[in-house]
Amino acid sequence: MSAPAAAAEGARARRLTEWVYRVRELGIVVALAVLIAVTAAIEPRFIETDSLRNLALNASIFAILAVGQTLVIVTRNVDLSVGSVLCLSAYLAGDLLSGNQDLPLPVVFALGIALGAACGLFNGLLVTWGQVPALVVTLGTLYMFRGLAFLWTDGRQVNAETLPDAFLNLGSDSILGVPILVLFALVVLLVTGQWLRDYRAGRELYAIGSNPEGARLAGVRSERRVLTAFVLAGALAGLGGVLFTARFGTVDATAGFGYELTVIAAAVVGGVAIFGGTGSVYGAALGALLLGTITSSLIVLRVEAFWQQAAIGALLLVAIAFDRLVGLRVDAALRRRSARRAG
Amino acid sequence: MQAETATQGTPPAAAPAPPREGATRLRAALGRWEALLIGLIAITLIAGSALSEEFLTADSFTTGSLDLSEVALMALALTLVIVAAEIDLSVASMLALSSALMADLWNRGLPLELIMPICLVAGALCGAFNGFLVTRLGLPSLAVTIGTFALFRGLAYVVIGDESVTDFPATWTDRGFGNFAGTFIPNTIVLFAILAVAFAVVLHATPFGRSIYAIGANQEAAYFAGLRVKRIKLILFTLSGIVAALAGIVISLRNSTAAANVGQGFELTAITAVLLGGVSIFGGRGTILGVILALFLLGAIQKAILLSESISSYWIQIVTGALLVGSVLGPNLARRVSEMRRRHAHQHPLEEGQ
Amino acid sequence: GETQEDQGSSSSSSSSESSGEADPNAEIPKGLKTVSIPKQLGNPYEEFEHSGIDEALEELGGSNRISGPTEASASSQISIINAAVQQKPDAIIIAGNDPGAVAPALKQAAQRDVVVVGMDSDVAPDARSVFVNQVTTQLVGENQVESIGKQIDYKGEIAILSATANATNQNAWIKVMEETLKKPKYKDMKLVKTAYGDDDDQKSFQETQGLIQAYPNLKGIISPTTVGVAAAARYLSTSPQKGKIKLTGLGFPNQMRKFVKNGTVDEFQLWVPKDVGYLAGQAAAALVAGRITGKEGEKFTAGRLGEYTIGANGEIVLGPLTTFNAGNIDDFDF
Amino acid sequence: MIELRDAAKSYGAVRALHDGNLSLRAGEVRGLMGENGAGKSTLVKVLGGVVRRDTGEMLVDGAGVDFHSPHDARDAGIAVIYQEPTLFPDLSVAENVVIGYHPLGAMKRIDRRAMHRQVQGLLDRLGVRLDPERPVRGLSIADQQIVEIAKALSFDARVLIMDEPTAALSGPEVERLFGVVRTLREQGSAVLFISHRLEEVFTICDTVTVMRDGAVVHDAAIADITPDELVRRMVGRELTALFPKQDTKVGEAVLEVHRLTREGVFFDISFEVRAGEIVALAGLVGAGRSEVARAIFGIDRPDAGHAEVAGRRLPPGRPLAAMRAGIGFVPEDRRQQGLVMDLSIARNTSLTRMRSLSRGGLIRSSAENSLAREWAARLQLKFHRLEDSVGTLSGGNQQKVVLAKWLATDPKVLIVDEPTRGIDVGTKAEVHRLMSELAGQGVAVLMISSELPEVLGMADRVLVMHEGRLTGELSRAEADEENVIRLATGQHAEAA
Ligand SMILES: Nc1ncnc2c1ncn2[C@@H]1O[C@H](COP(=O)(O)OP(=O)(O)OP(=O)(O)O)[C@@H](O)[C@H]1O
Ligand SMILES: Nc1ncnc2c1ncn2[C@@H]1O[C@H](COP(=O)(O)OP(=O)(O)OP(=O)(O)O)[C@@H](O)[C@H]1O
Ligand SMILES: [Mg+2]
Ligand SMILES: [Mg+2]
Repeated sequence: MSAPAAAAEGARARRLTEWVYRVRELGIVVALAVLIAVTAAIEPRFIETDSLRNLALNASIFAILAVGQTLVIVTRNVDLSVGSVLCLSAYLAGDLLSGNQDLPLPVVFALGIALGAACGLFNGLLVTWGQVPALVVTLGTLYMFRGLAFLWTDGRQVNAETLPDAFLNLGSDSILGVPILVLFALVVLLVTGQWLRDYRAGRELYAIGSNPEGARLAGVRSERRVLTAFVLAGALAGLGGVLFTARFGTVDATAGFGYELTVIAAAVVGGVAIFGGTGSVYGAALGALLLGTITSSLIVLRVEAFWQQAAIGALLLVAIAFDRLVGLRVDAALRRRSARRAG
Repeated sequence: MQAETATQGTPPAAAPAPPREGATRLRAALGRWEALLIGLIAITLIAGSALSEEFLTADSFTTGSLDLSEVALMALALTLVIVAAEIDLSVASMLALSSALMADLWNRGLPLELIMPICLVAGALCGAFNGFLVTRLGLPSLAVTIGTFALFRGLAYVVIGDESVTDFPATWTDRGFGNFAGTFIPNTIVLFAILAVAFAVVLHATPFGRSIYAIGANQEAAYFAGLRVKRIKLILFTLSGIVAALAGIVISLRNSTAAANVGQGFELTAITAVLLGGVSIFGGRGTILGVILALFLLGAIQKAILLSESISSYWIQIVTGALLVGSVLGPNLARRVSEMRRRHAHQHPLEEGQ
Repeated sequence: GETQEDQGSSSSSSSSESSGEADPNAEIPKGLKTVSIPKQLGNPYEEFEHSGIDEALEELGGSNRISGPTEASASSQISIINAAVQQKPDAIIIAGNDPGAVAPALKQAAQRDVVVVGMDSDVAPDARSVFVNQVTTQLVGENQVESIGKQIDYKGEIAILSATANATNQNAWIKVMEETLKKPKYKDMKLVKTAYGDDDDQKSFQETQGLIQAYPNLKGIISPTTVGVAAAARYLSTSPQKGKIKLTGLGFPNQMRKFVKNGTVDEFQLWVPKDVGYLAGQAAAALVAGRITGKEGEKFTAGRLGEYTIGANGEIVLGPLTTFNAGNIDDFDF
Repeated sequence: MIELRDAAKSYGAVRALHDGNLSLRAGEVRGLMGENGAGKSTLVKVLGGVVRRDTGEMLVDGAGVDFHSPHDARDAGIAVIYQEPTLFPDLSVAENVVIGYHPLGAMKRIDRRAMHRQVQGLLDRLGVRLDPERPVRGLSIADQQIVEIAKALSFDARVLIMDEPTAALSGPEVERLFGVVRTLREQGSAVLFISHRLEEVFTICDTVTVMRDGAVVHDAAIADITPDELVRRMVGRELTALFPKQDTKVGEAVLEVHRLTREGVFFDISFEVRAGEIVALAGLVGAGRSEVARAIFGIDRPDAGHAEVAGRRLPPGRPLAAMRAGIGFVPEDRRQQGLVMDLSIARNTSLTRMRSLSRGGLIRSSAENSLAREWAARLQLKFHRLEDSVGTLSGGNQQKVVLAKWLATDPKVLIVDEPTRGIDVGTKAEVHRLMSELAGQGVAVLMISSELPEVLGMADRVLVMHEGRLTGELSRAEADEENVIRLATGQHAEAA
């Protein structure tokens, strides 16, 4: 074919792919905008800075967890144990601080994250070295870690009362109007996003999820990468735990109960393919924000509390169905183009 | 290699003699996994009776099995779904929806005899909905059923809200709670037994069941062999819905309470039972017998820990989780070790280790 | 909901059919063994309560064992009950997760003459001999409404932040609050919404925030659950409405102290949980000994708490709510 | 530069490779020839560190080495193009090429500009126009192959190994590839080139190694060997002996295909197969033959056209219907499509017959076993126990099970796609005998094969496809290597 034609086709291809890669995030942003607009139309106070601030606040911890989950899902694995890991780290942080009010906070964070990472390492080793399917492993550790949390707390609870204000303020204060919690989430999001996008290790996670055997033939050190993904996911769950304590002050053995499905839901709504290879942490974070916003707006709209869960489920289904249809259309388009090229 | 040499020259017709065949079939029926489970059960029974003299009693069996009856029912259908290499996380939510429907219709004054069929139909519809999204839209069942997990539970609340209906006629609630004709075997377990047999026959002895294995082991090959892959999967999800709805009826009668919040977290317990029963999460492998044994094991462990004055009930979760992981990890490691030995002995392919 | 009420009244008679005559000065046997079953392990409030049971039984030379489910669901509580019954204790003391669901299991206990005492959150009356109520439903409702009314000088919109949507005691209290608000004294107060925090800190926090956005003119919030009131207080303390929107409810001094001191909360109320358990323990012992049978009007002395009388439906009431405020809060540590 | 001595590798029962002796010198282009299943790819995988050899040794620059992963091989400067695609559909073309070795910029970040420049350069070198930013998903087989090649050239390897790189390429693309190979040779790299096409080997290679039944059987300078000798050494016996197709009286048309079309894959395909006749569908890999077969059997829905069996029109996209109408389909990919590896021999055999084997809805395992045993005997299957999973069988015997599965339905039409791919010579002959027997019994056989000798030996008629179109039909008399290749590579225009 002639050069200009090719160039044109190239351009089209570029536009198409750009679209494919961005559309999910766009989709959610639009959905969010609509949701907020509608809610605001009925209840203007919903878009007062104070309330928007709260939306971001509520979403930030879930966003952090969703980012971690994305790392794992992208490699064709899954981590069901996030909720339990979060609980462990949350209680650790609370326990340390109520034991010793003036423990330097960085230390607390470090320890909380370390504990999470350790749990992630445990999961990761079982998956890579033990060759046990991630679903089985993390379903098991979901129970084990939770049980350990119960054993450890043994009915005790950490109260805001016993925690240093400096720490609790992390959960409520803002810097230049942006809640500190949200800043945490943003930093995590951007760092991870960059890592996935601009570093070999990150790209290889996608390769592994996209074609495991191919990754092996291409000399990608799959096991090591998958292990990394699990450790990072664990560490982020740990961070989430510490922040959970900072925000809610009260922690007992039931903290983060049932989070796993919500977090996966957030990632999936955000366009992370459950079978790996595609999806971005930004999408996942937006997904978390969208789910949080729905809950809040349904409350504000005085919708019976009972509808909330149903709405979230429906949204999730719409999201994946939408993904699927877009995916099919794009595949068809790409195939037709390459066929033209061949013929 | 051995395979080749073993039959070199011998005409295949003469290969396996009928008696040996029977033996092998028996061995197949009680495969390594089932043996493992039986071993674990034995250990649990011993440990349990050491922990409490109350453990090895008809009572323990009655109450212990009652506690698990709904999970057990759902595990049966779930086994088929997972053998077909799919998954259904929405079972507990369908159970709740069925219970909620039951409550609502009862409040509207319908007779139970009419309500129950309606609940089953509702369950079938929910299951079919899952199946539709998976087979027609080609969505991954994991994602779909996470969605319907929330959707169905939500609908349950929409139907009955915060109410809980507790005034079902004693004749029915007794059926739910009572034992079978003066034995120490709860009615719910009799129901389970009947279904278990039915499911076992379907899965292990019918073309349908055979198709499920083929699909689970290699969907493409199954399709190339002319099997109706999509339709079969649709049926499986529908079945899962019906059984979940049945479990919803059972739990409502057994607890003489119907509400939207029943059975939270049952889905994970049921999946645990299925996987512990030796069903491969990747499909194509596993038996109903294994799942039944796994359920028994879980029940026994739970009972033992509850009855012991010394061990706190937190341990139930820890032990369950450890078992789940260990049951898959153990064989893997064993295989790895033996392979390493073989390779060192007479140079075997690295590849198969992975 | 409705249906529960129905059952309550319908079976009120059956509650007092426990056989035999009460013998007020019967001996309390030594070495009493009881099992106490909280709604959920790891809930500090219940830990306080049940420590009271321990205290009572030690006092009487017996012993109590706490055994509960890891999540607050009826079905898991049933397994616990079944196991407990098998251990043949003298009495089971239970805070029910669901009045109906646990009833069949408890009746089995009664059949093996294990005494069943309900506490804190009642179970079907025909499934237990007596129910130890921290306060009457009536009192909670009235006291709480009065407490918030006082703070907003009986004018304006109020909302309720409850626990789970089908928590027996919560719903009963809310009912009474609605009744109370009908009284002329409270005619200018309007209950605009009942939200459910599921006794989950984050949910309660989010619900509070939702309420305040949804109802601009909200004046006061009643949160008759310790988790809820703490979460609500924490939200208010960091929001511009701090001090403007009044908050009362049932909370722990230890959880609420800082909010009382920093002016987010003027006052809140509660009974002393430990005493609830203590009373339940005493009642159980009295039942086992045969000092009482659970009939209305029977009297017994509950150790340090003095004499109590069994009311209708075999209900024993600890007493009115204690109100905590800046003045007295430092006298309490739980 | 790199040398393999007495390397051996078995997959369970299959001895894929033994007496693997091969050495590559700098500036040498060596051809590796051998029938399907001769062990070429296995040897390649050993060199590439994908598969660990069971015995033997490997030398790089005279020093013994032991690759534990493809990574090690790559670090040793060995680039490999594998036969099966190793691409990542979700990643862009550029990333597929440089995966794991992205050019890095500041702070070890991936330098996308450099990446695209590099990949664009490679693609230009190969003279193809592909957008580096486009995802690989949906690329044609040919384009996928190009990406594979670019991947192998993406770093300056001292040794380049290519397992059938030209299989899916058309004339010009092949020429470009050869250009690249020649420059590499000038730069002193060593190249191992695998292909089934004699003419390619004779154009590009300096030396040639021949494999048969897993062993290296001959090693010569290209100058010292004639095509005929090469083929003889590959096959190990005279061609004609291999393909015992006796002429049978040809009956009515059983399978008729009318203007079958599938967007972007094949177009306007019409032909018929008569009872007792073996029709071969020849063409290069990627020509669309398998897709045609799939469409006939109802695996894929055609966009236009239809197929008829004995005059009855088949509903589109309904394998079961095709089956009931009497079509048997032995698919191309035995492992993925032909068999359920985990299931036993018996169960695989009965998969197509379950209904008729069951009474009262229950499968009678006695009937099942006797069926399996009967066919095992008729096809002379080598097996241990009928309960063993087919995965334990050798490639050839697995193929026999697939055949048994379909013959058990006694089909009117049998479609076989690459029936002898990866099957040892002995079994291969049996399969051929079987096919002509079937034809003798009046079955209409449609055979897709990439192996010319097989096509020429077996077929009564040869249909040739090129890029999704039927480019010609040759009677047994007309059909010779040259004609078929010409049509398959789309040169019929010039010829006419
Ligand atoms: N992963 C595997 N497991 C078991 N057997 C295998 C595997 N891969 C190849 N084989 C067998 O090893 C033998 C050699 O296969 P190989 O792919 O090396 O042949 P080849 O020369 O590359 O054939 P082709 O020309 O078709 O590529 C064949 O009999 C094949 O069936
Ligand atoms: N995985 C795929 N991705 C994209 N296109 C494909 C794929 N498989 C087949 N095609 C398209 O279908 C066409 C024919 O492929 P097919 O495998 O049917 O050819 P074939 O002649 O059967 O070759 P083979 O001998 O390998 O079977 C290819 O040219 C390609 O355009
Ligand atoms: Mg090959
Ligand atoms: Mg083909």
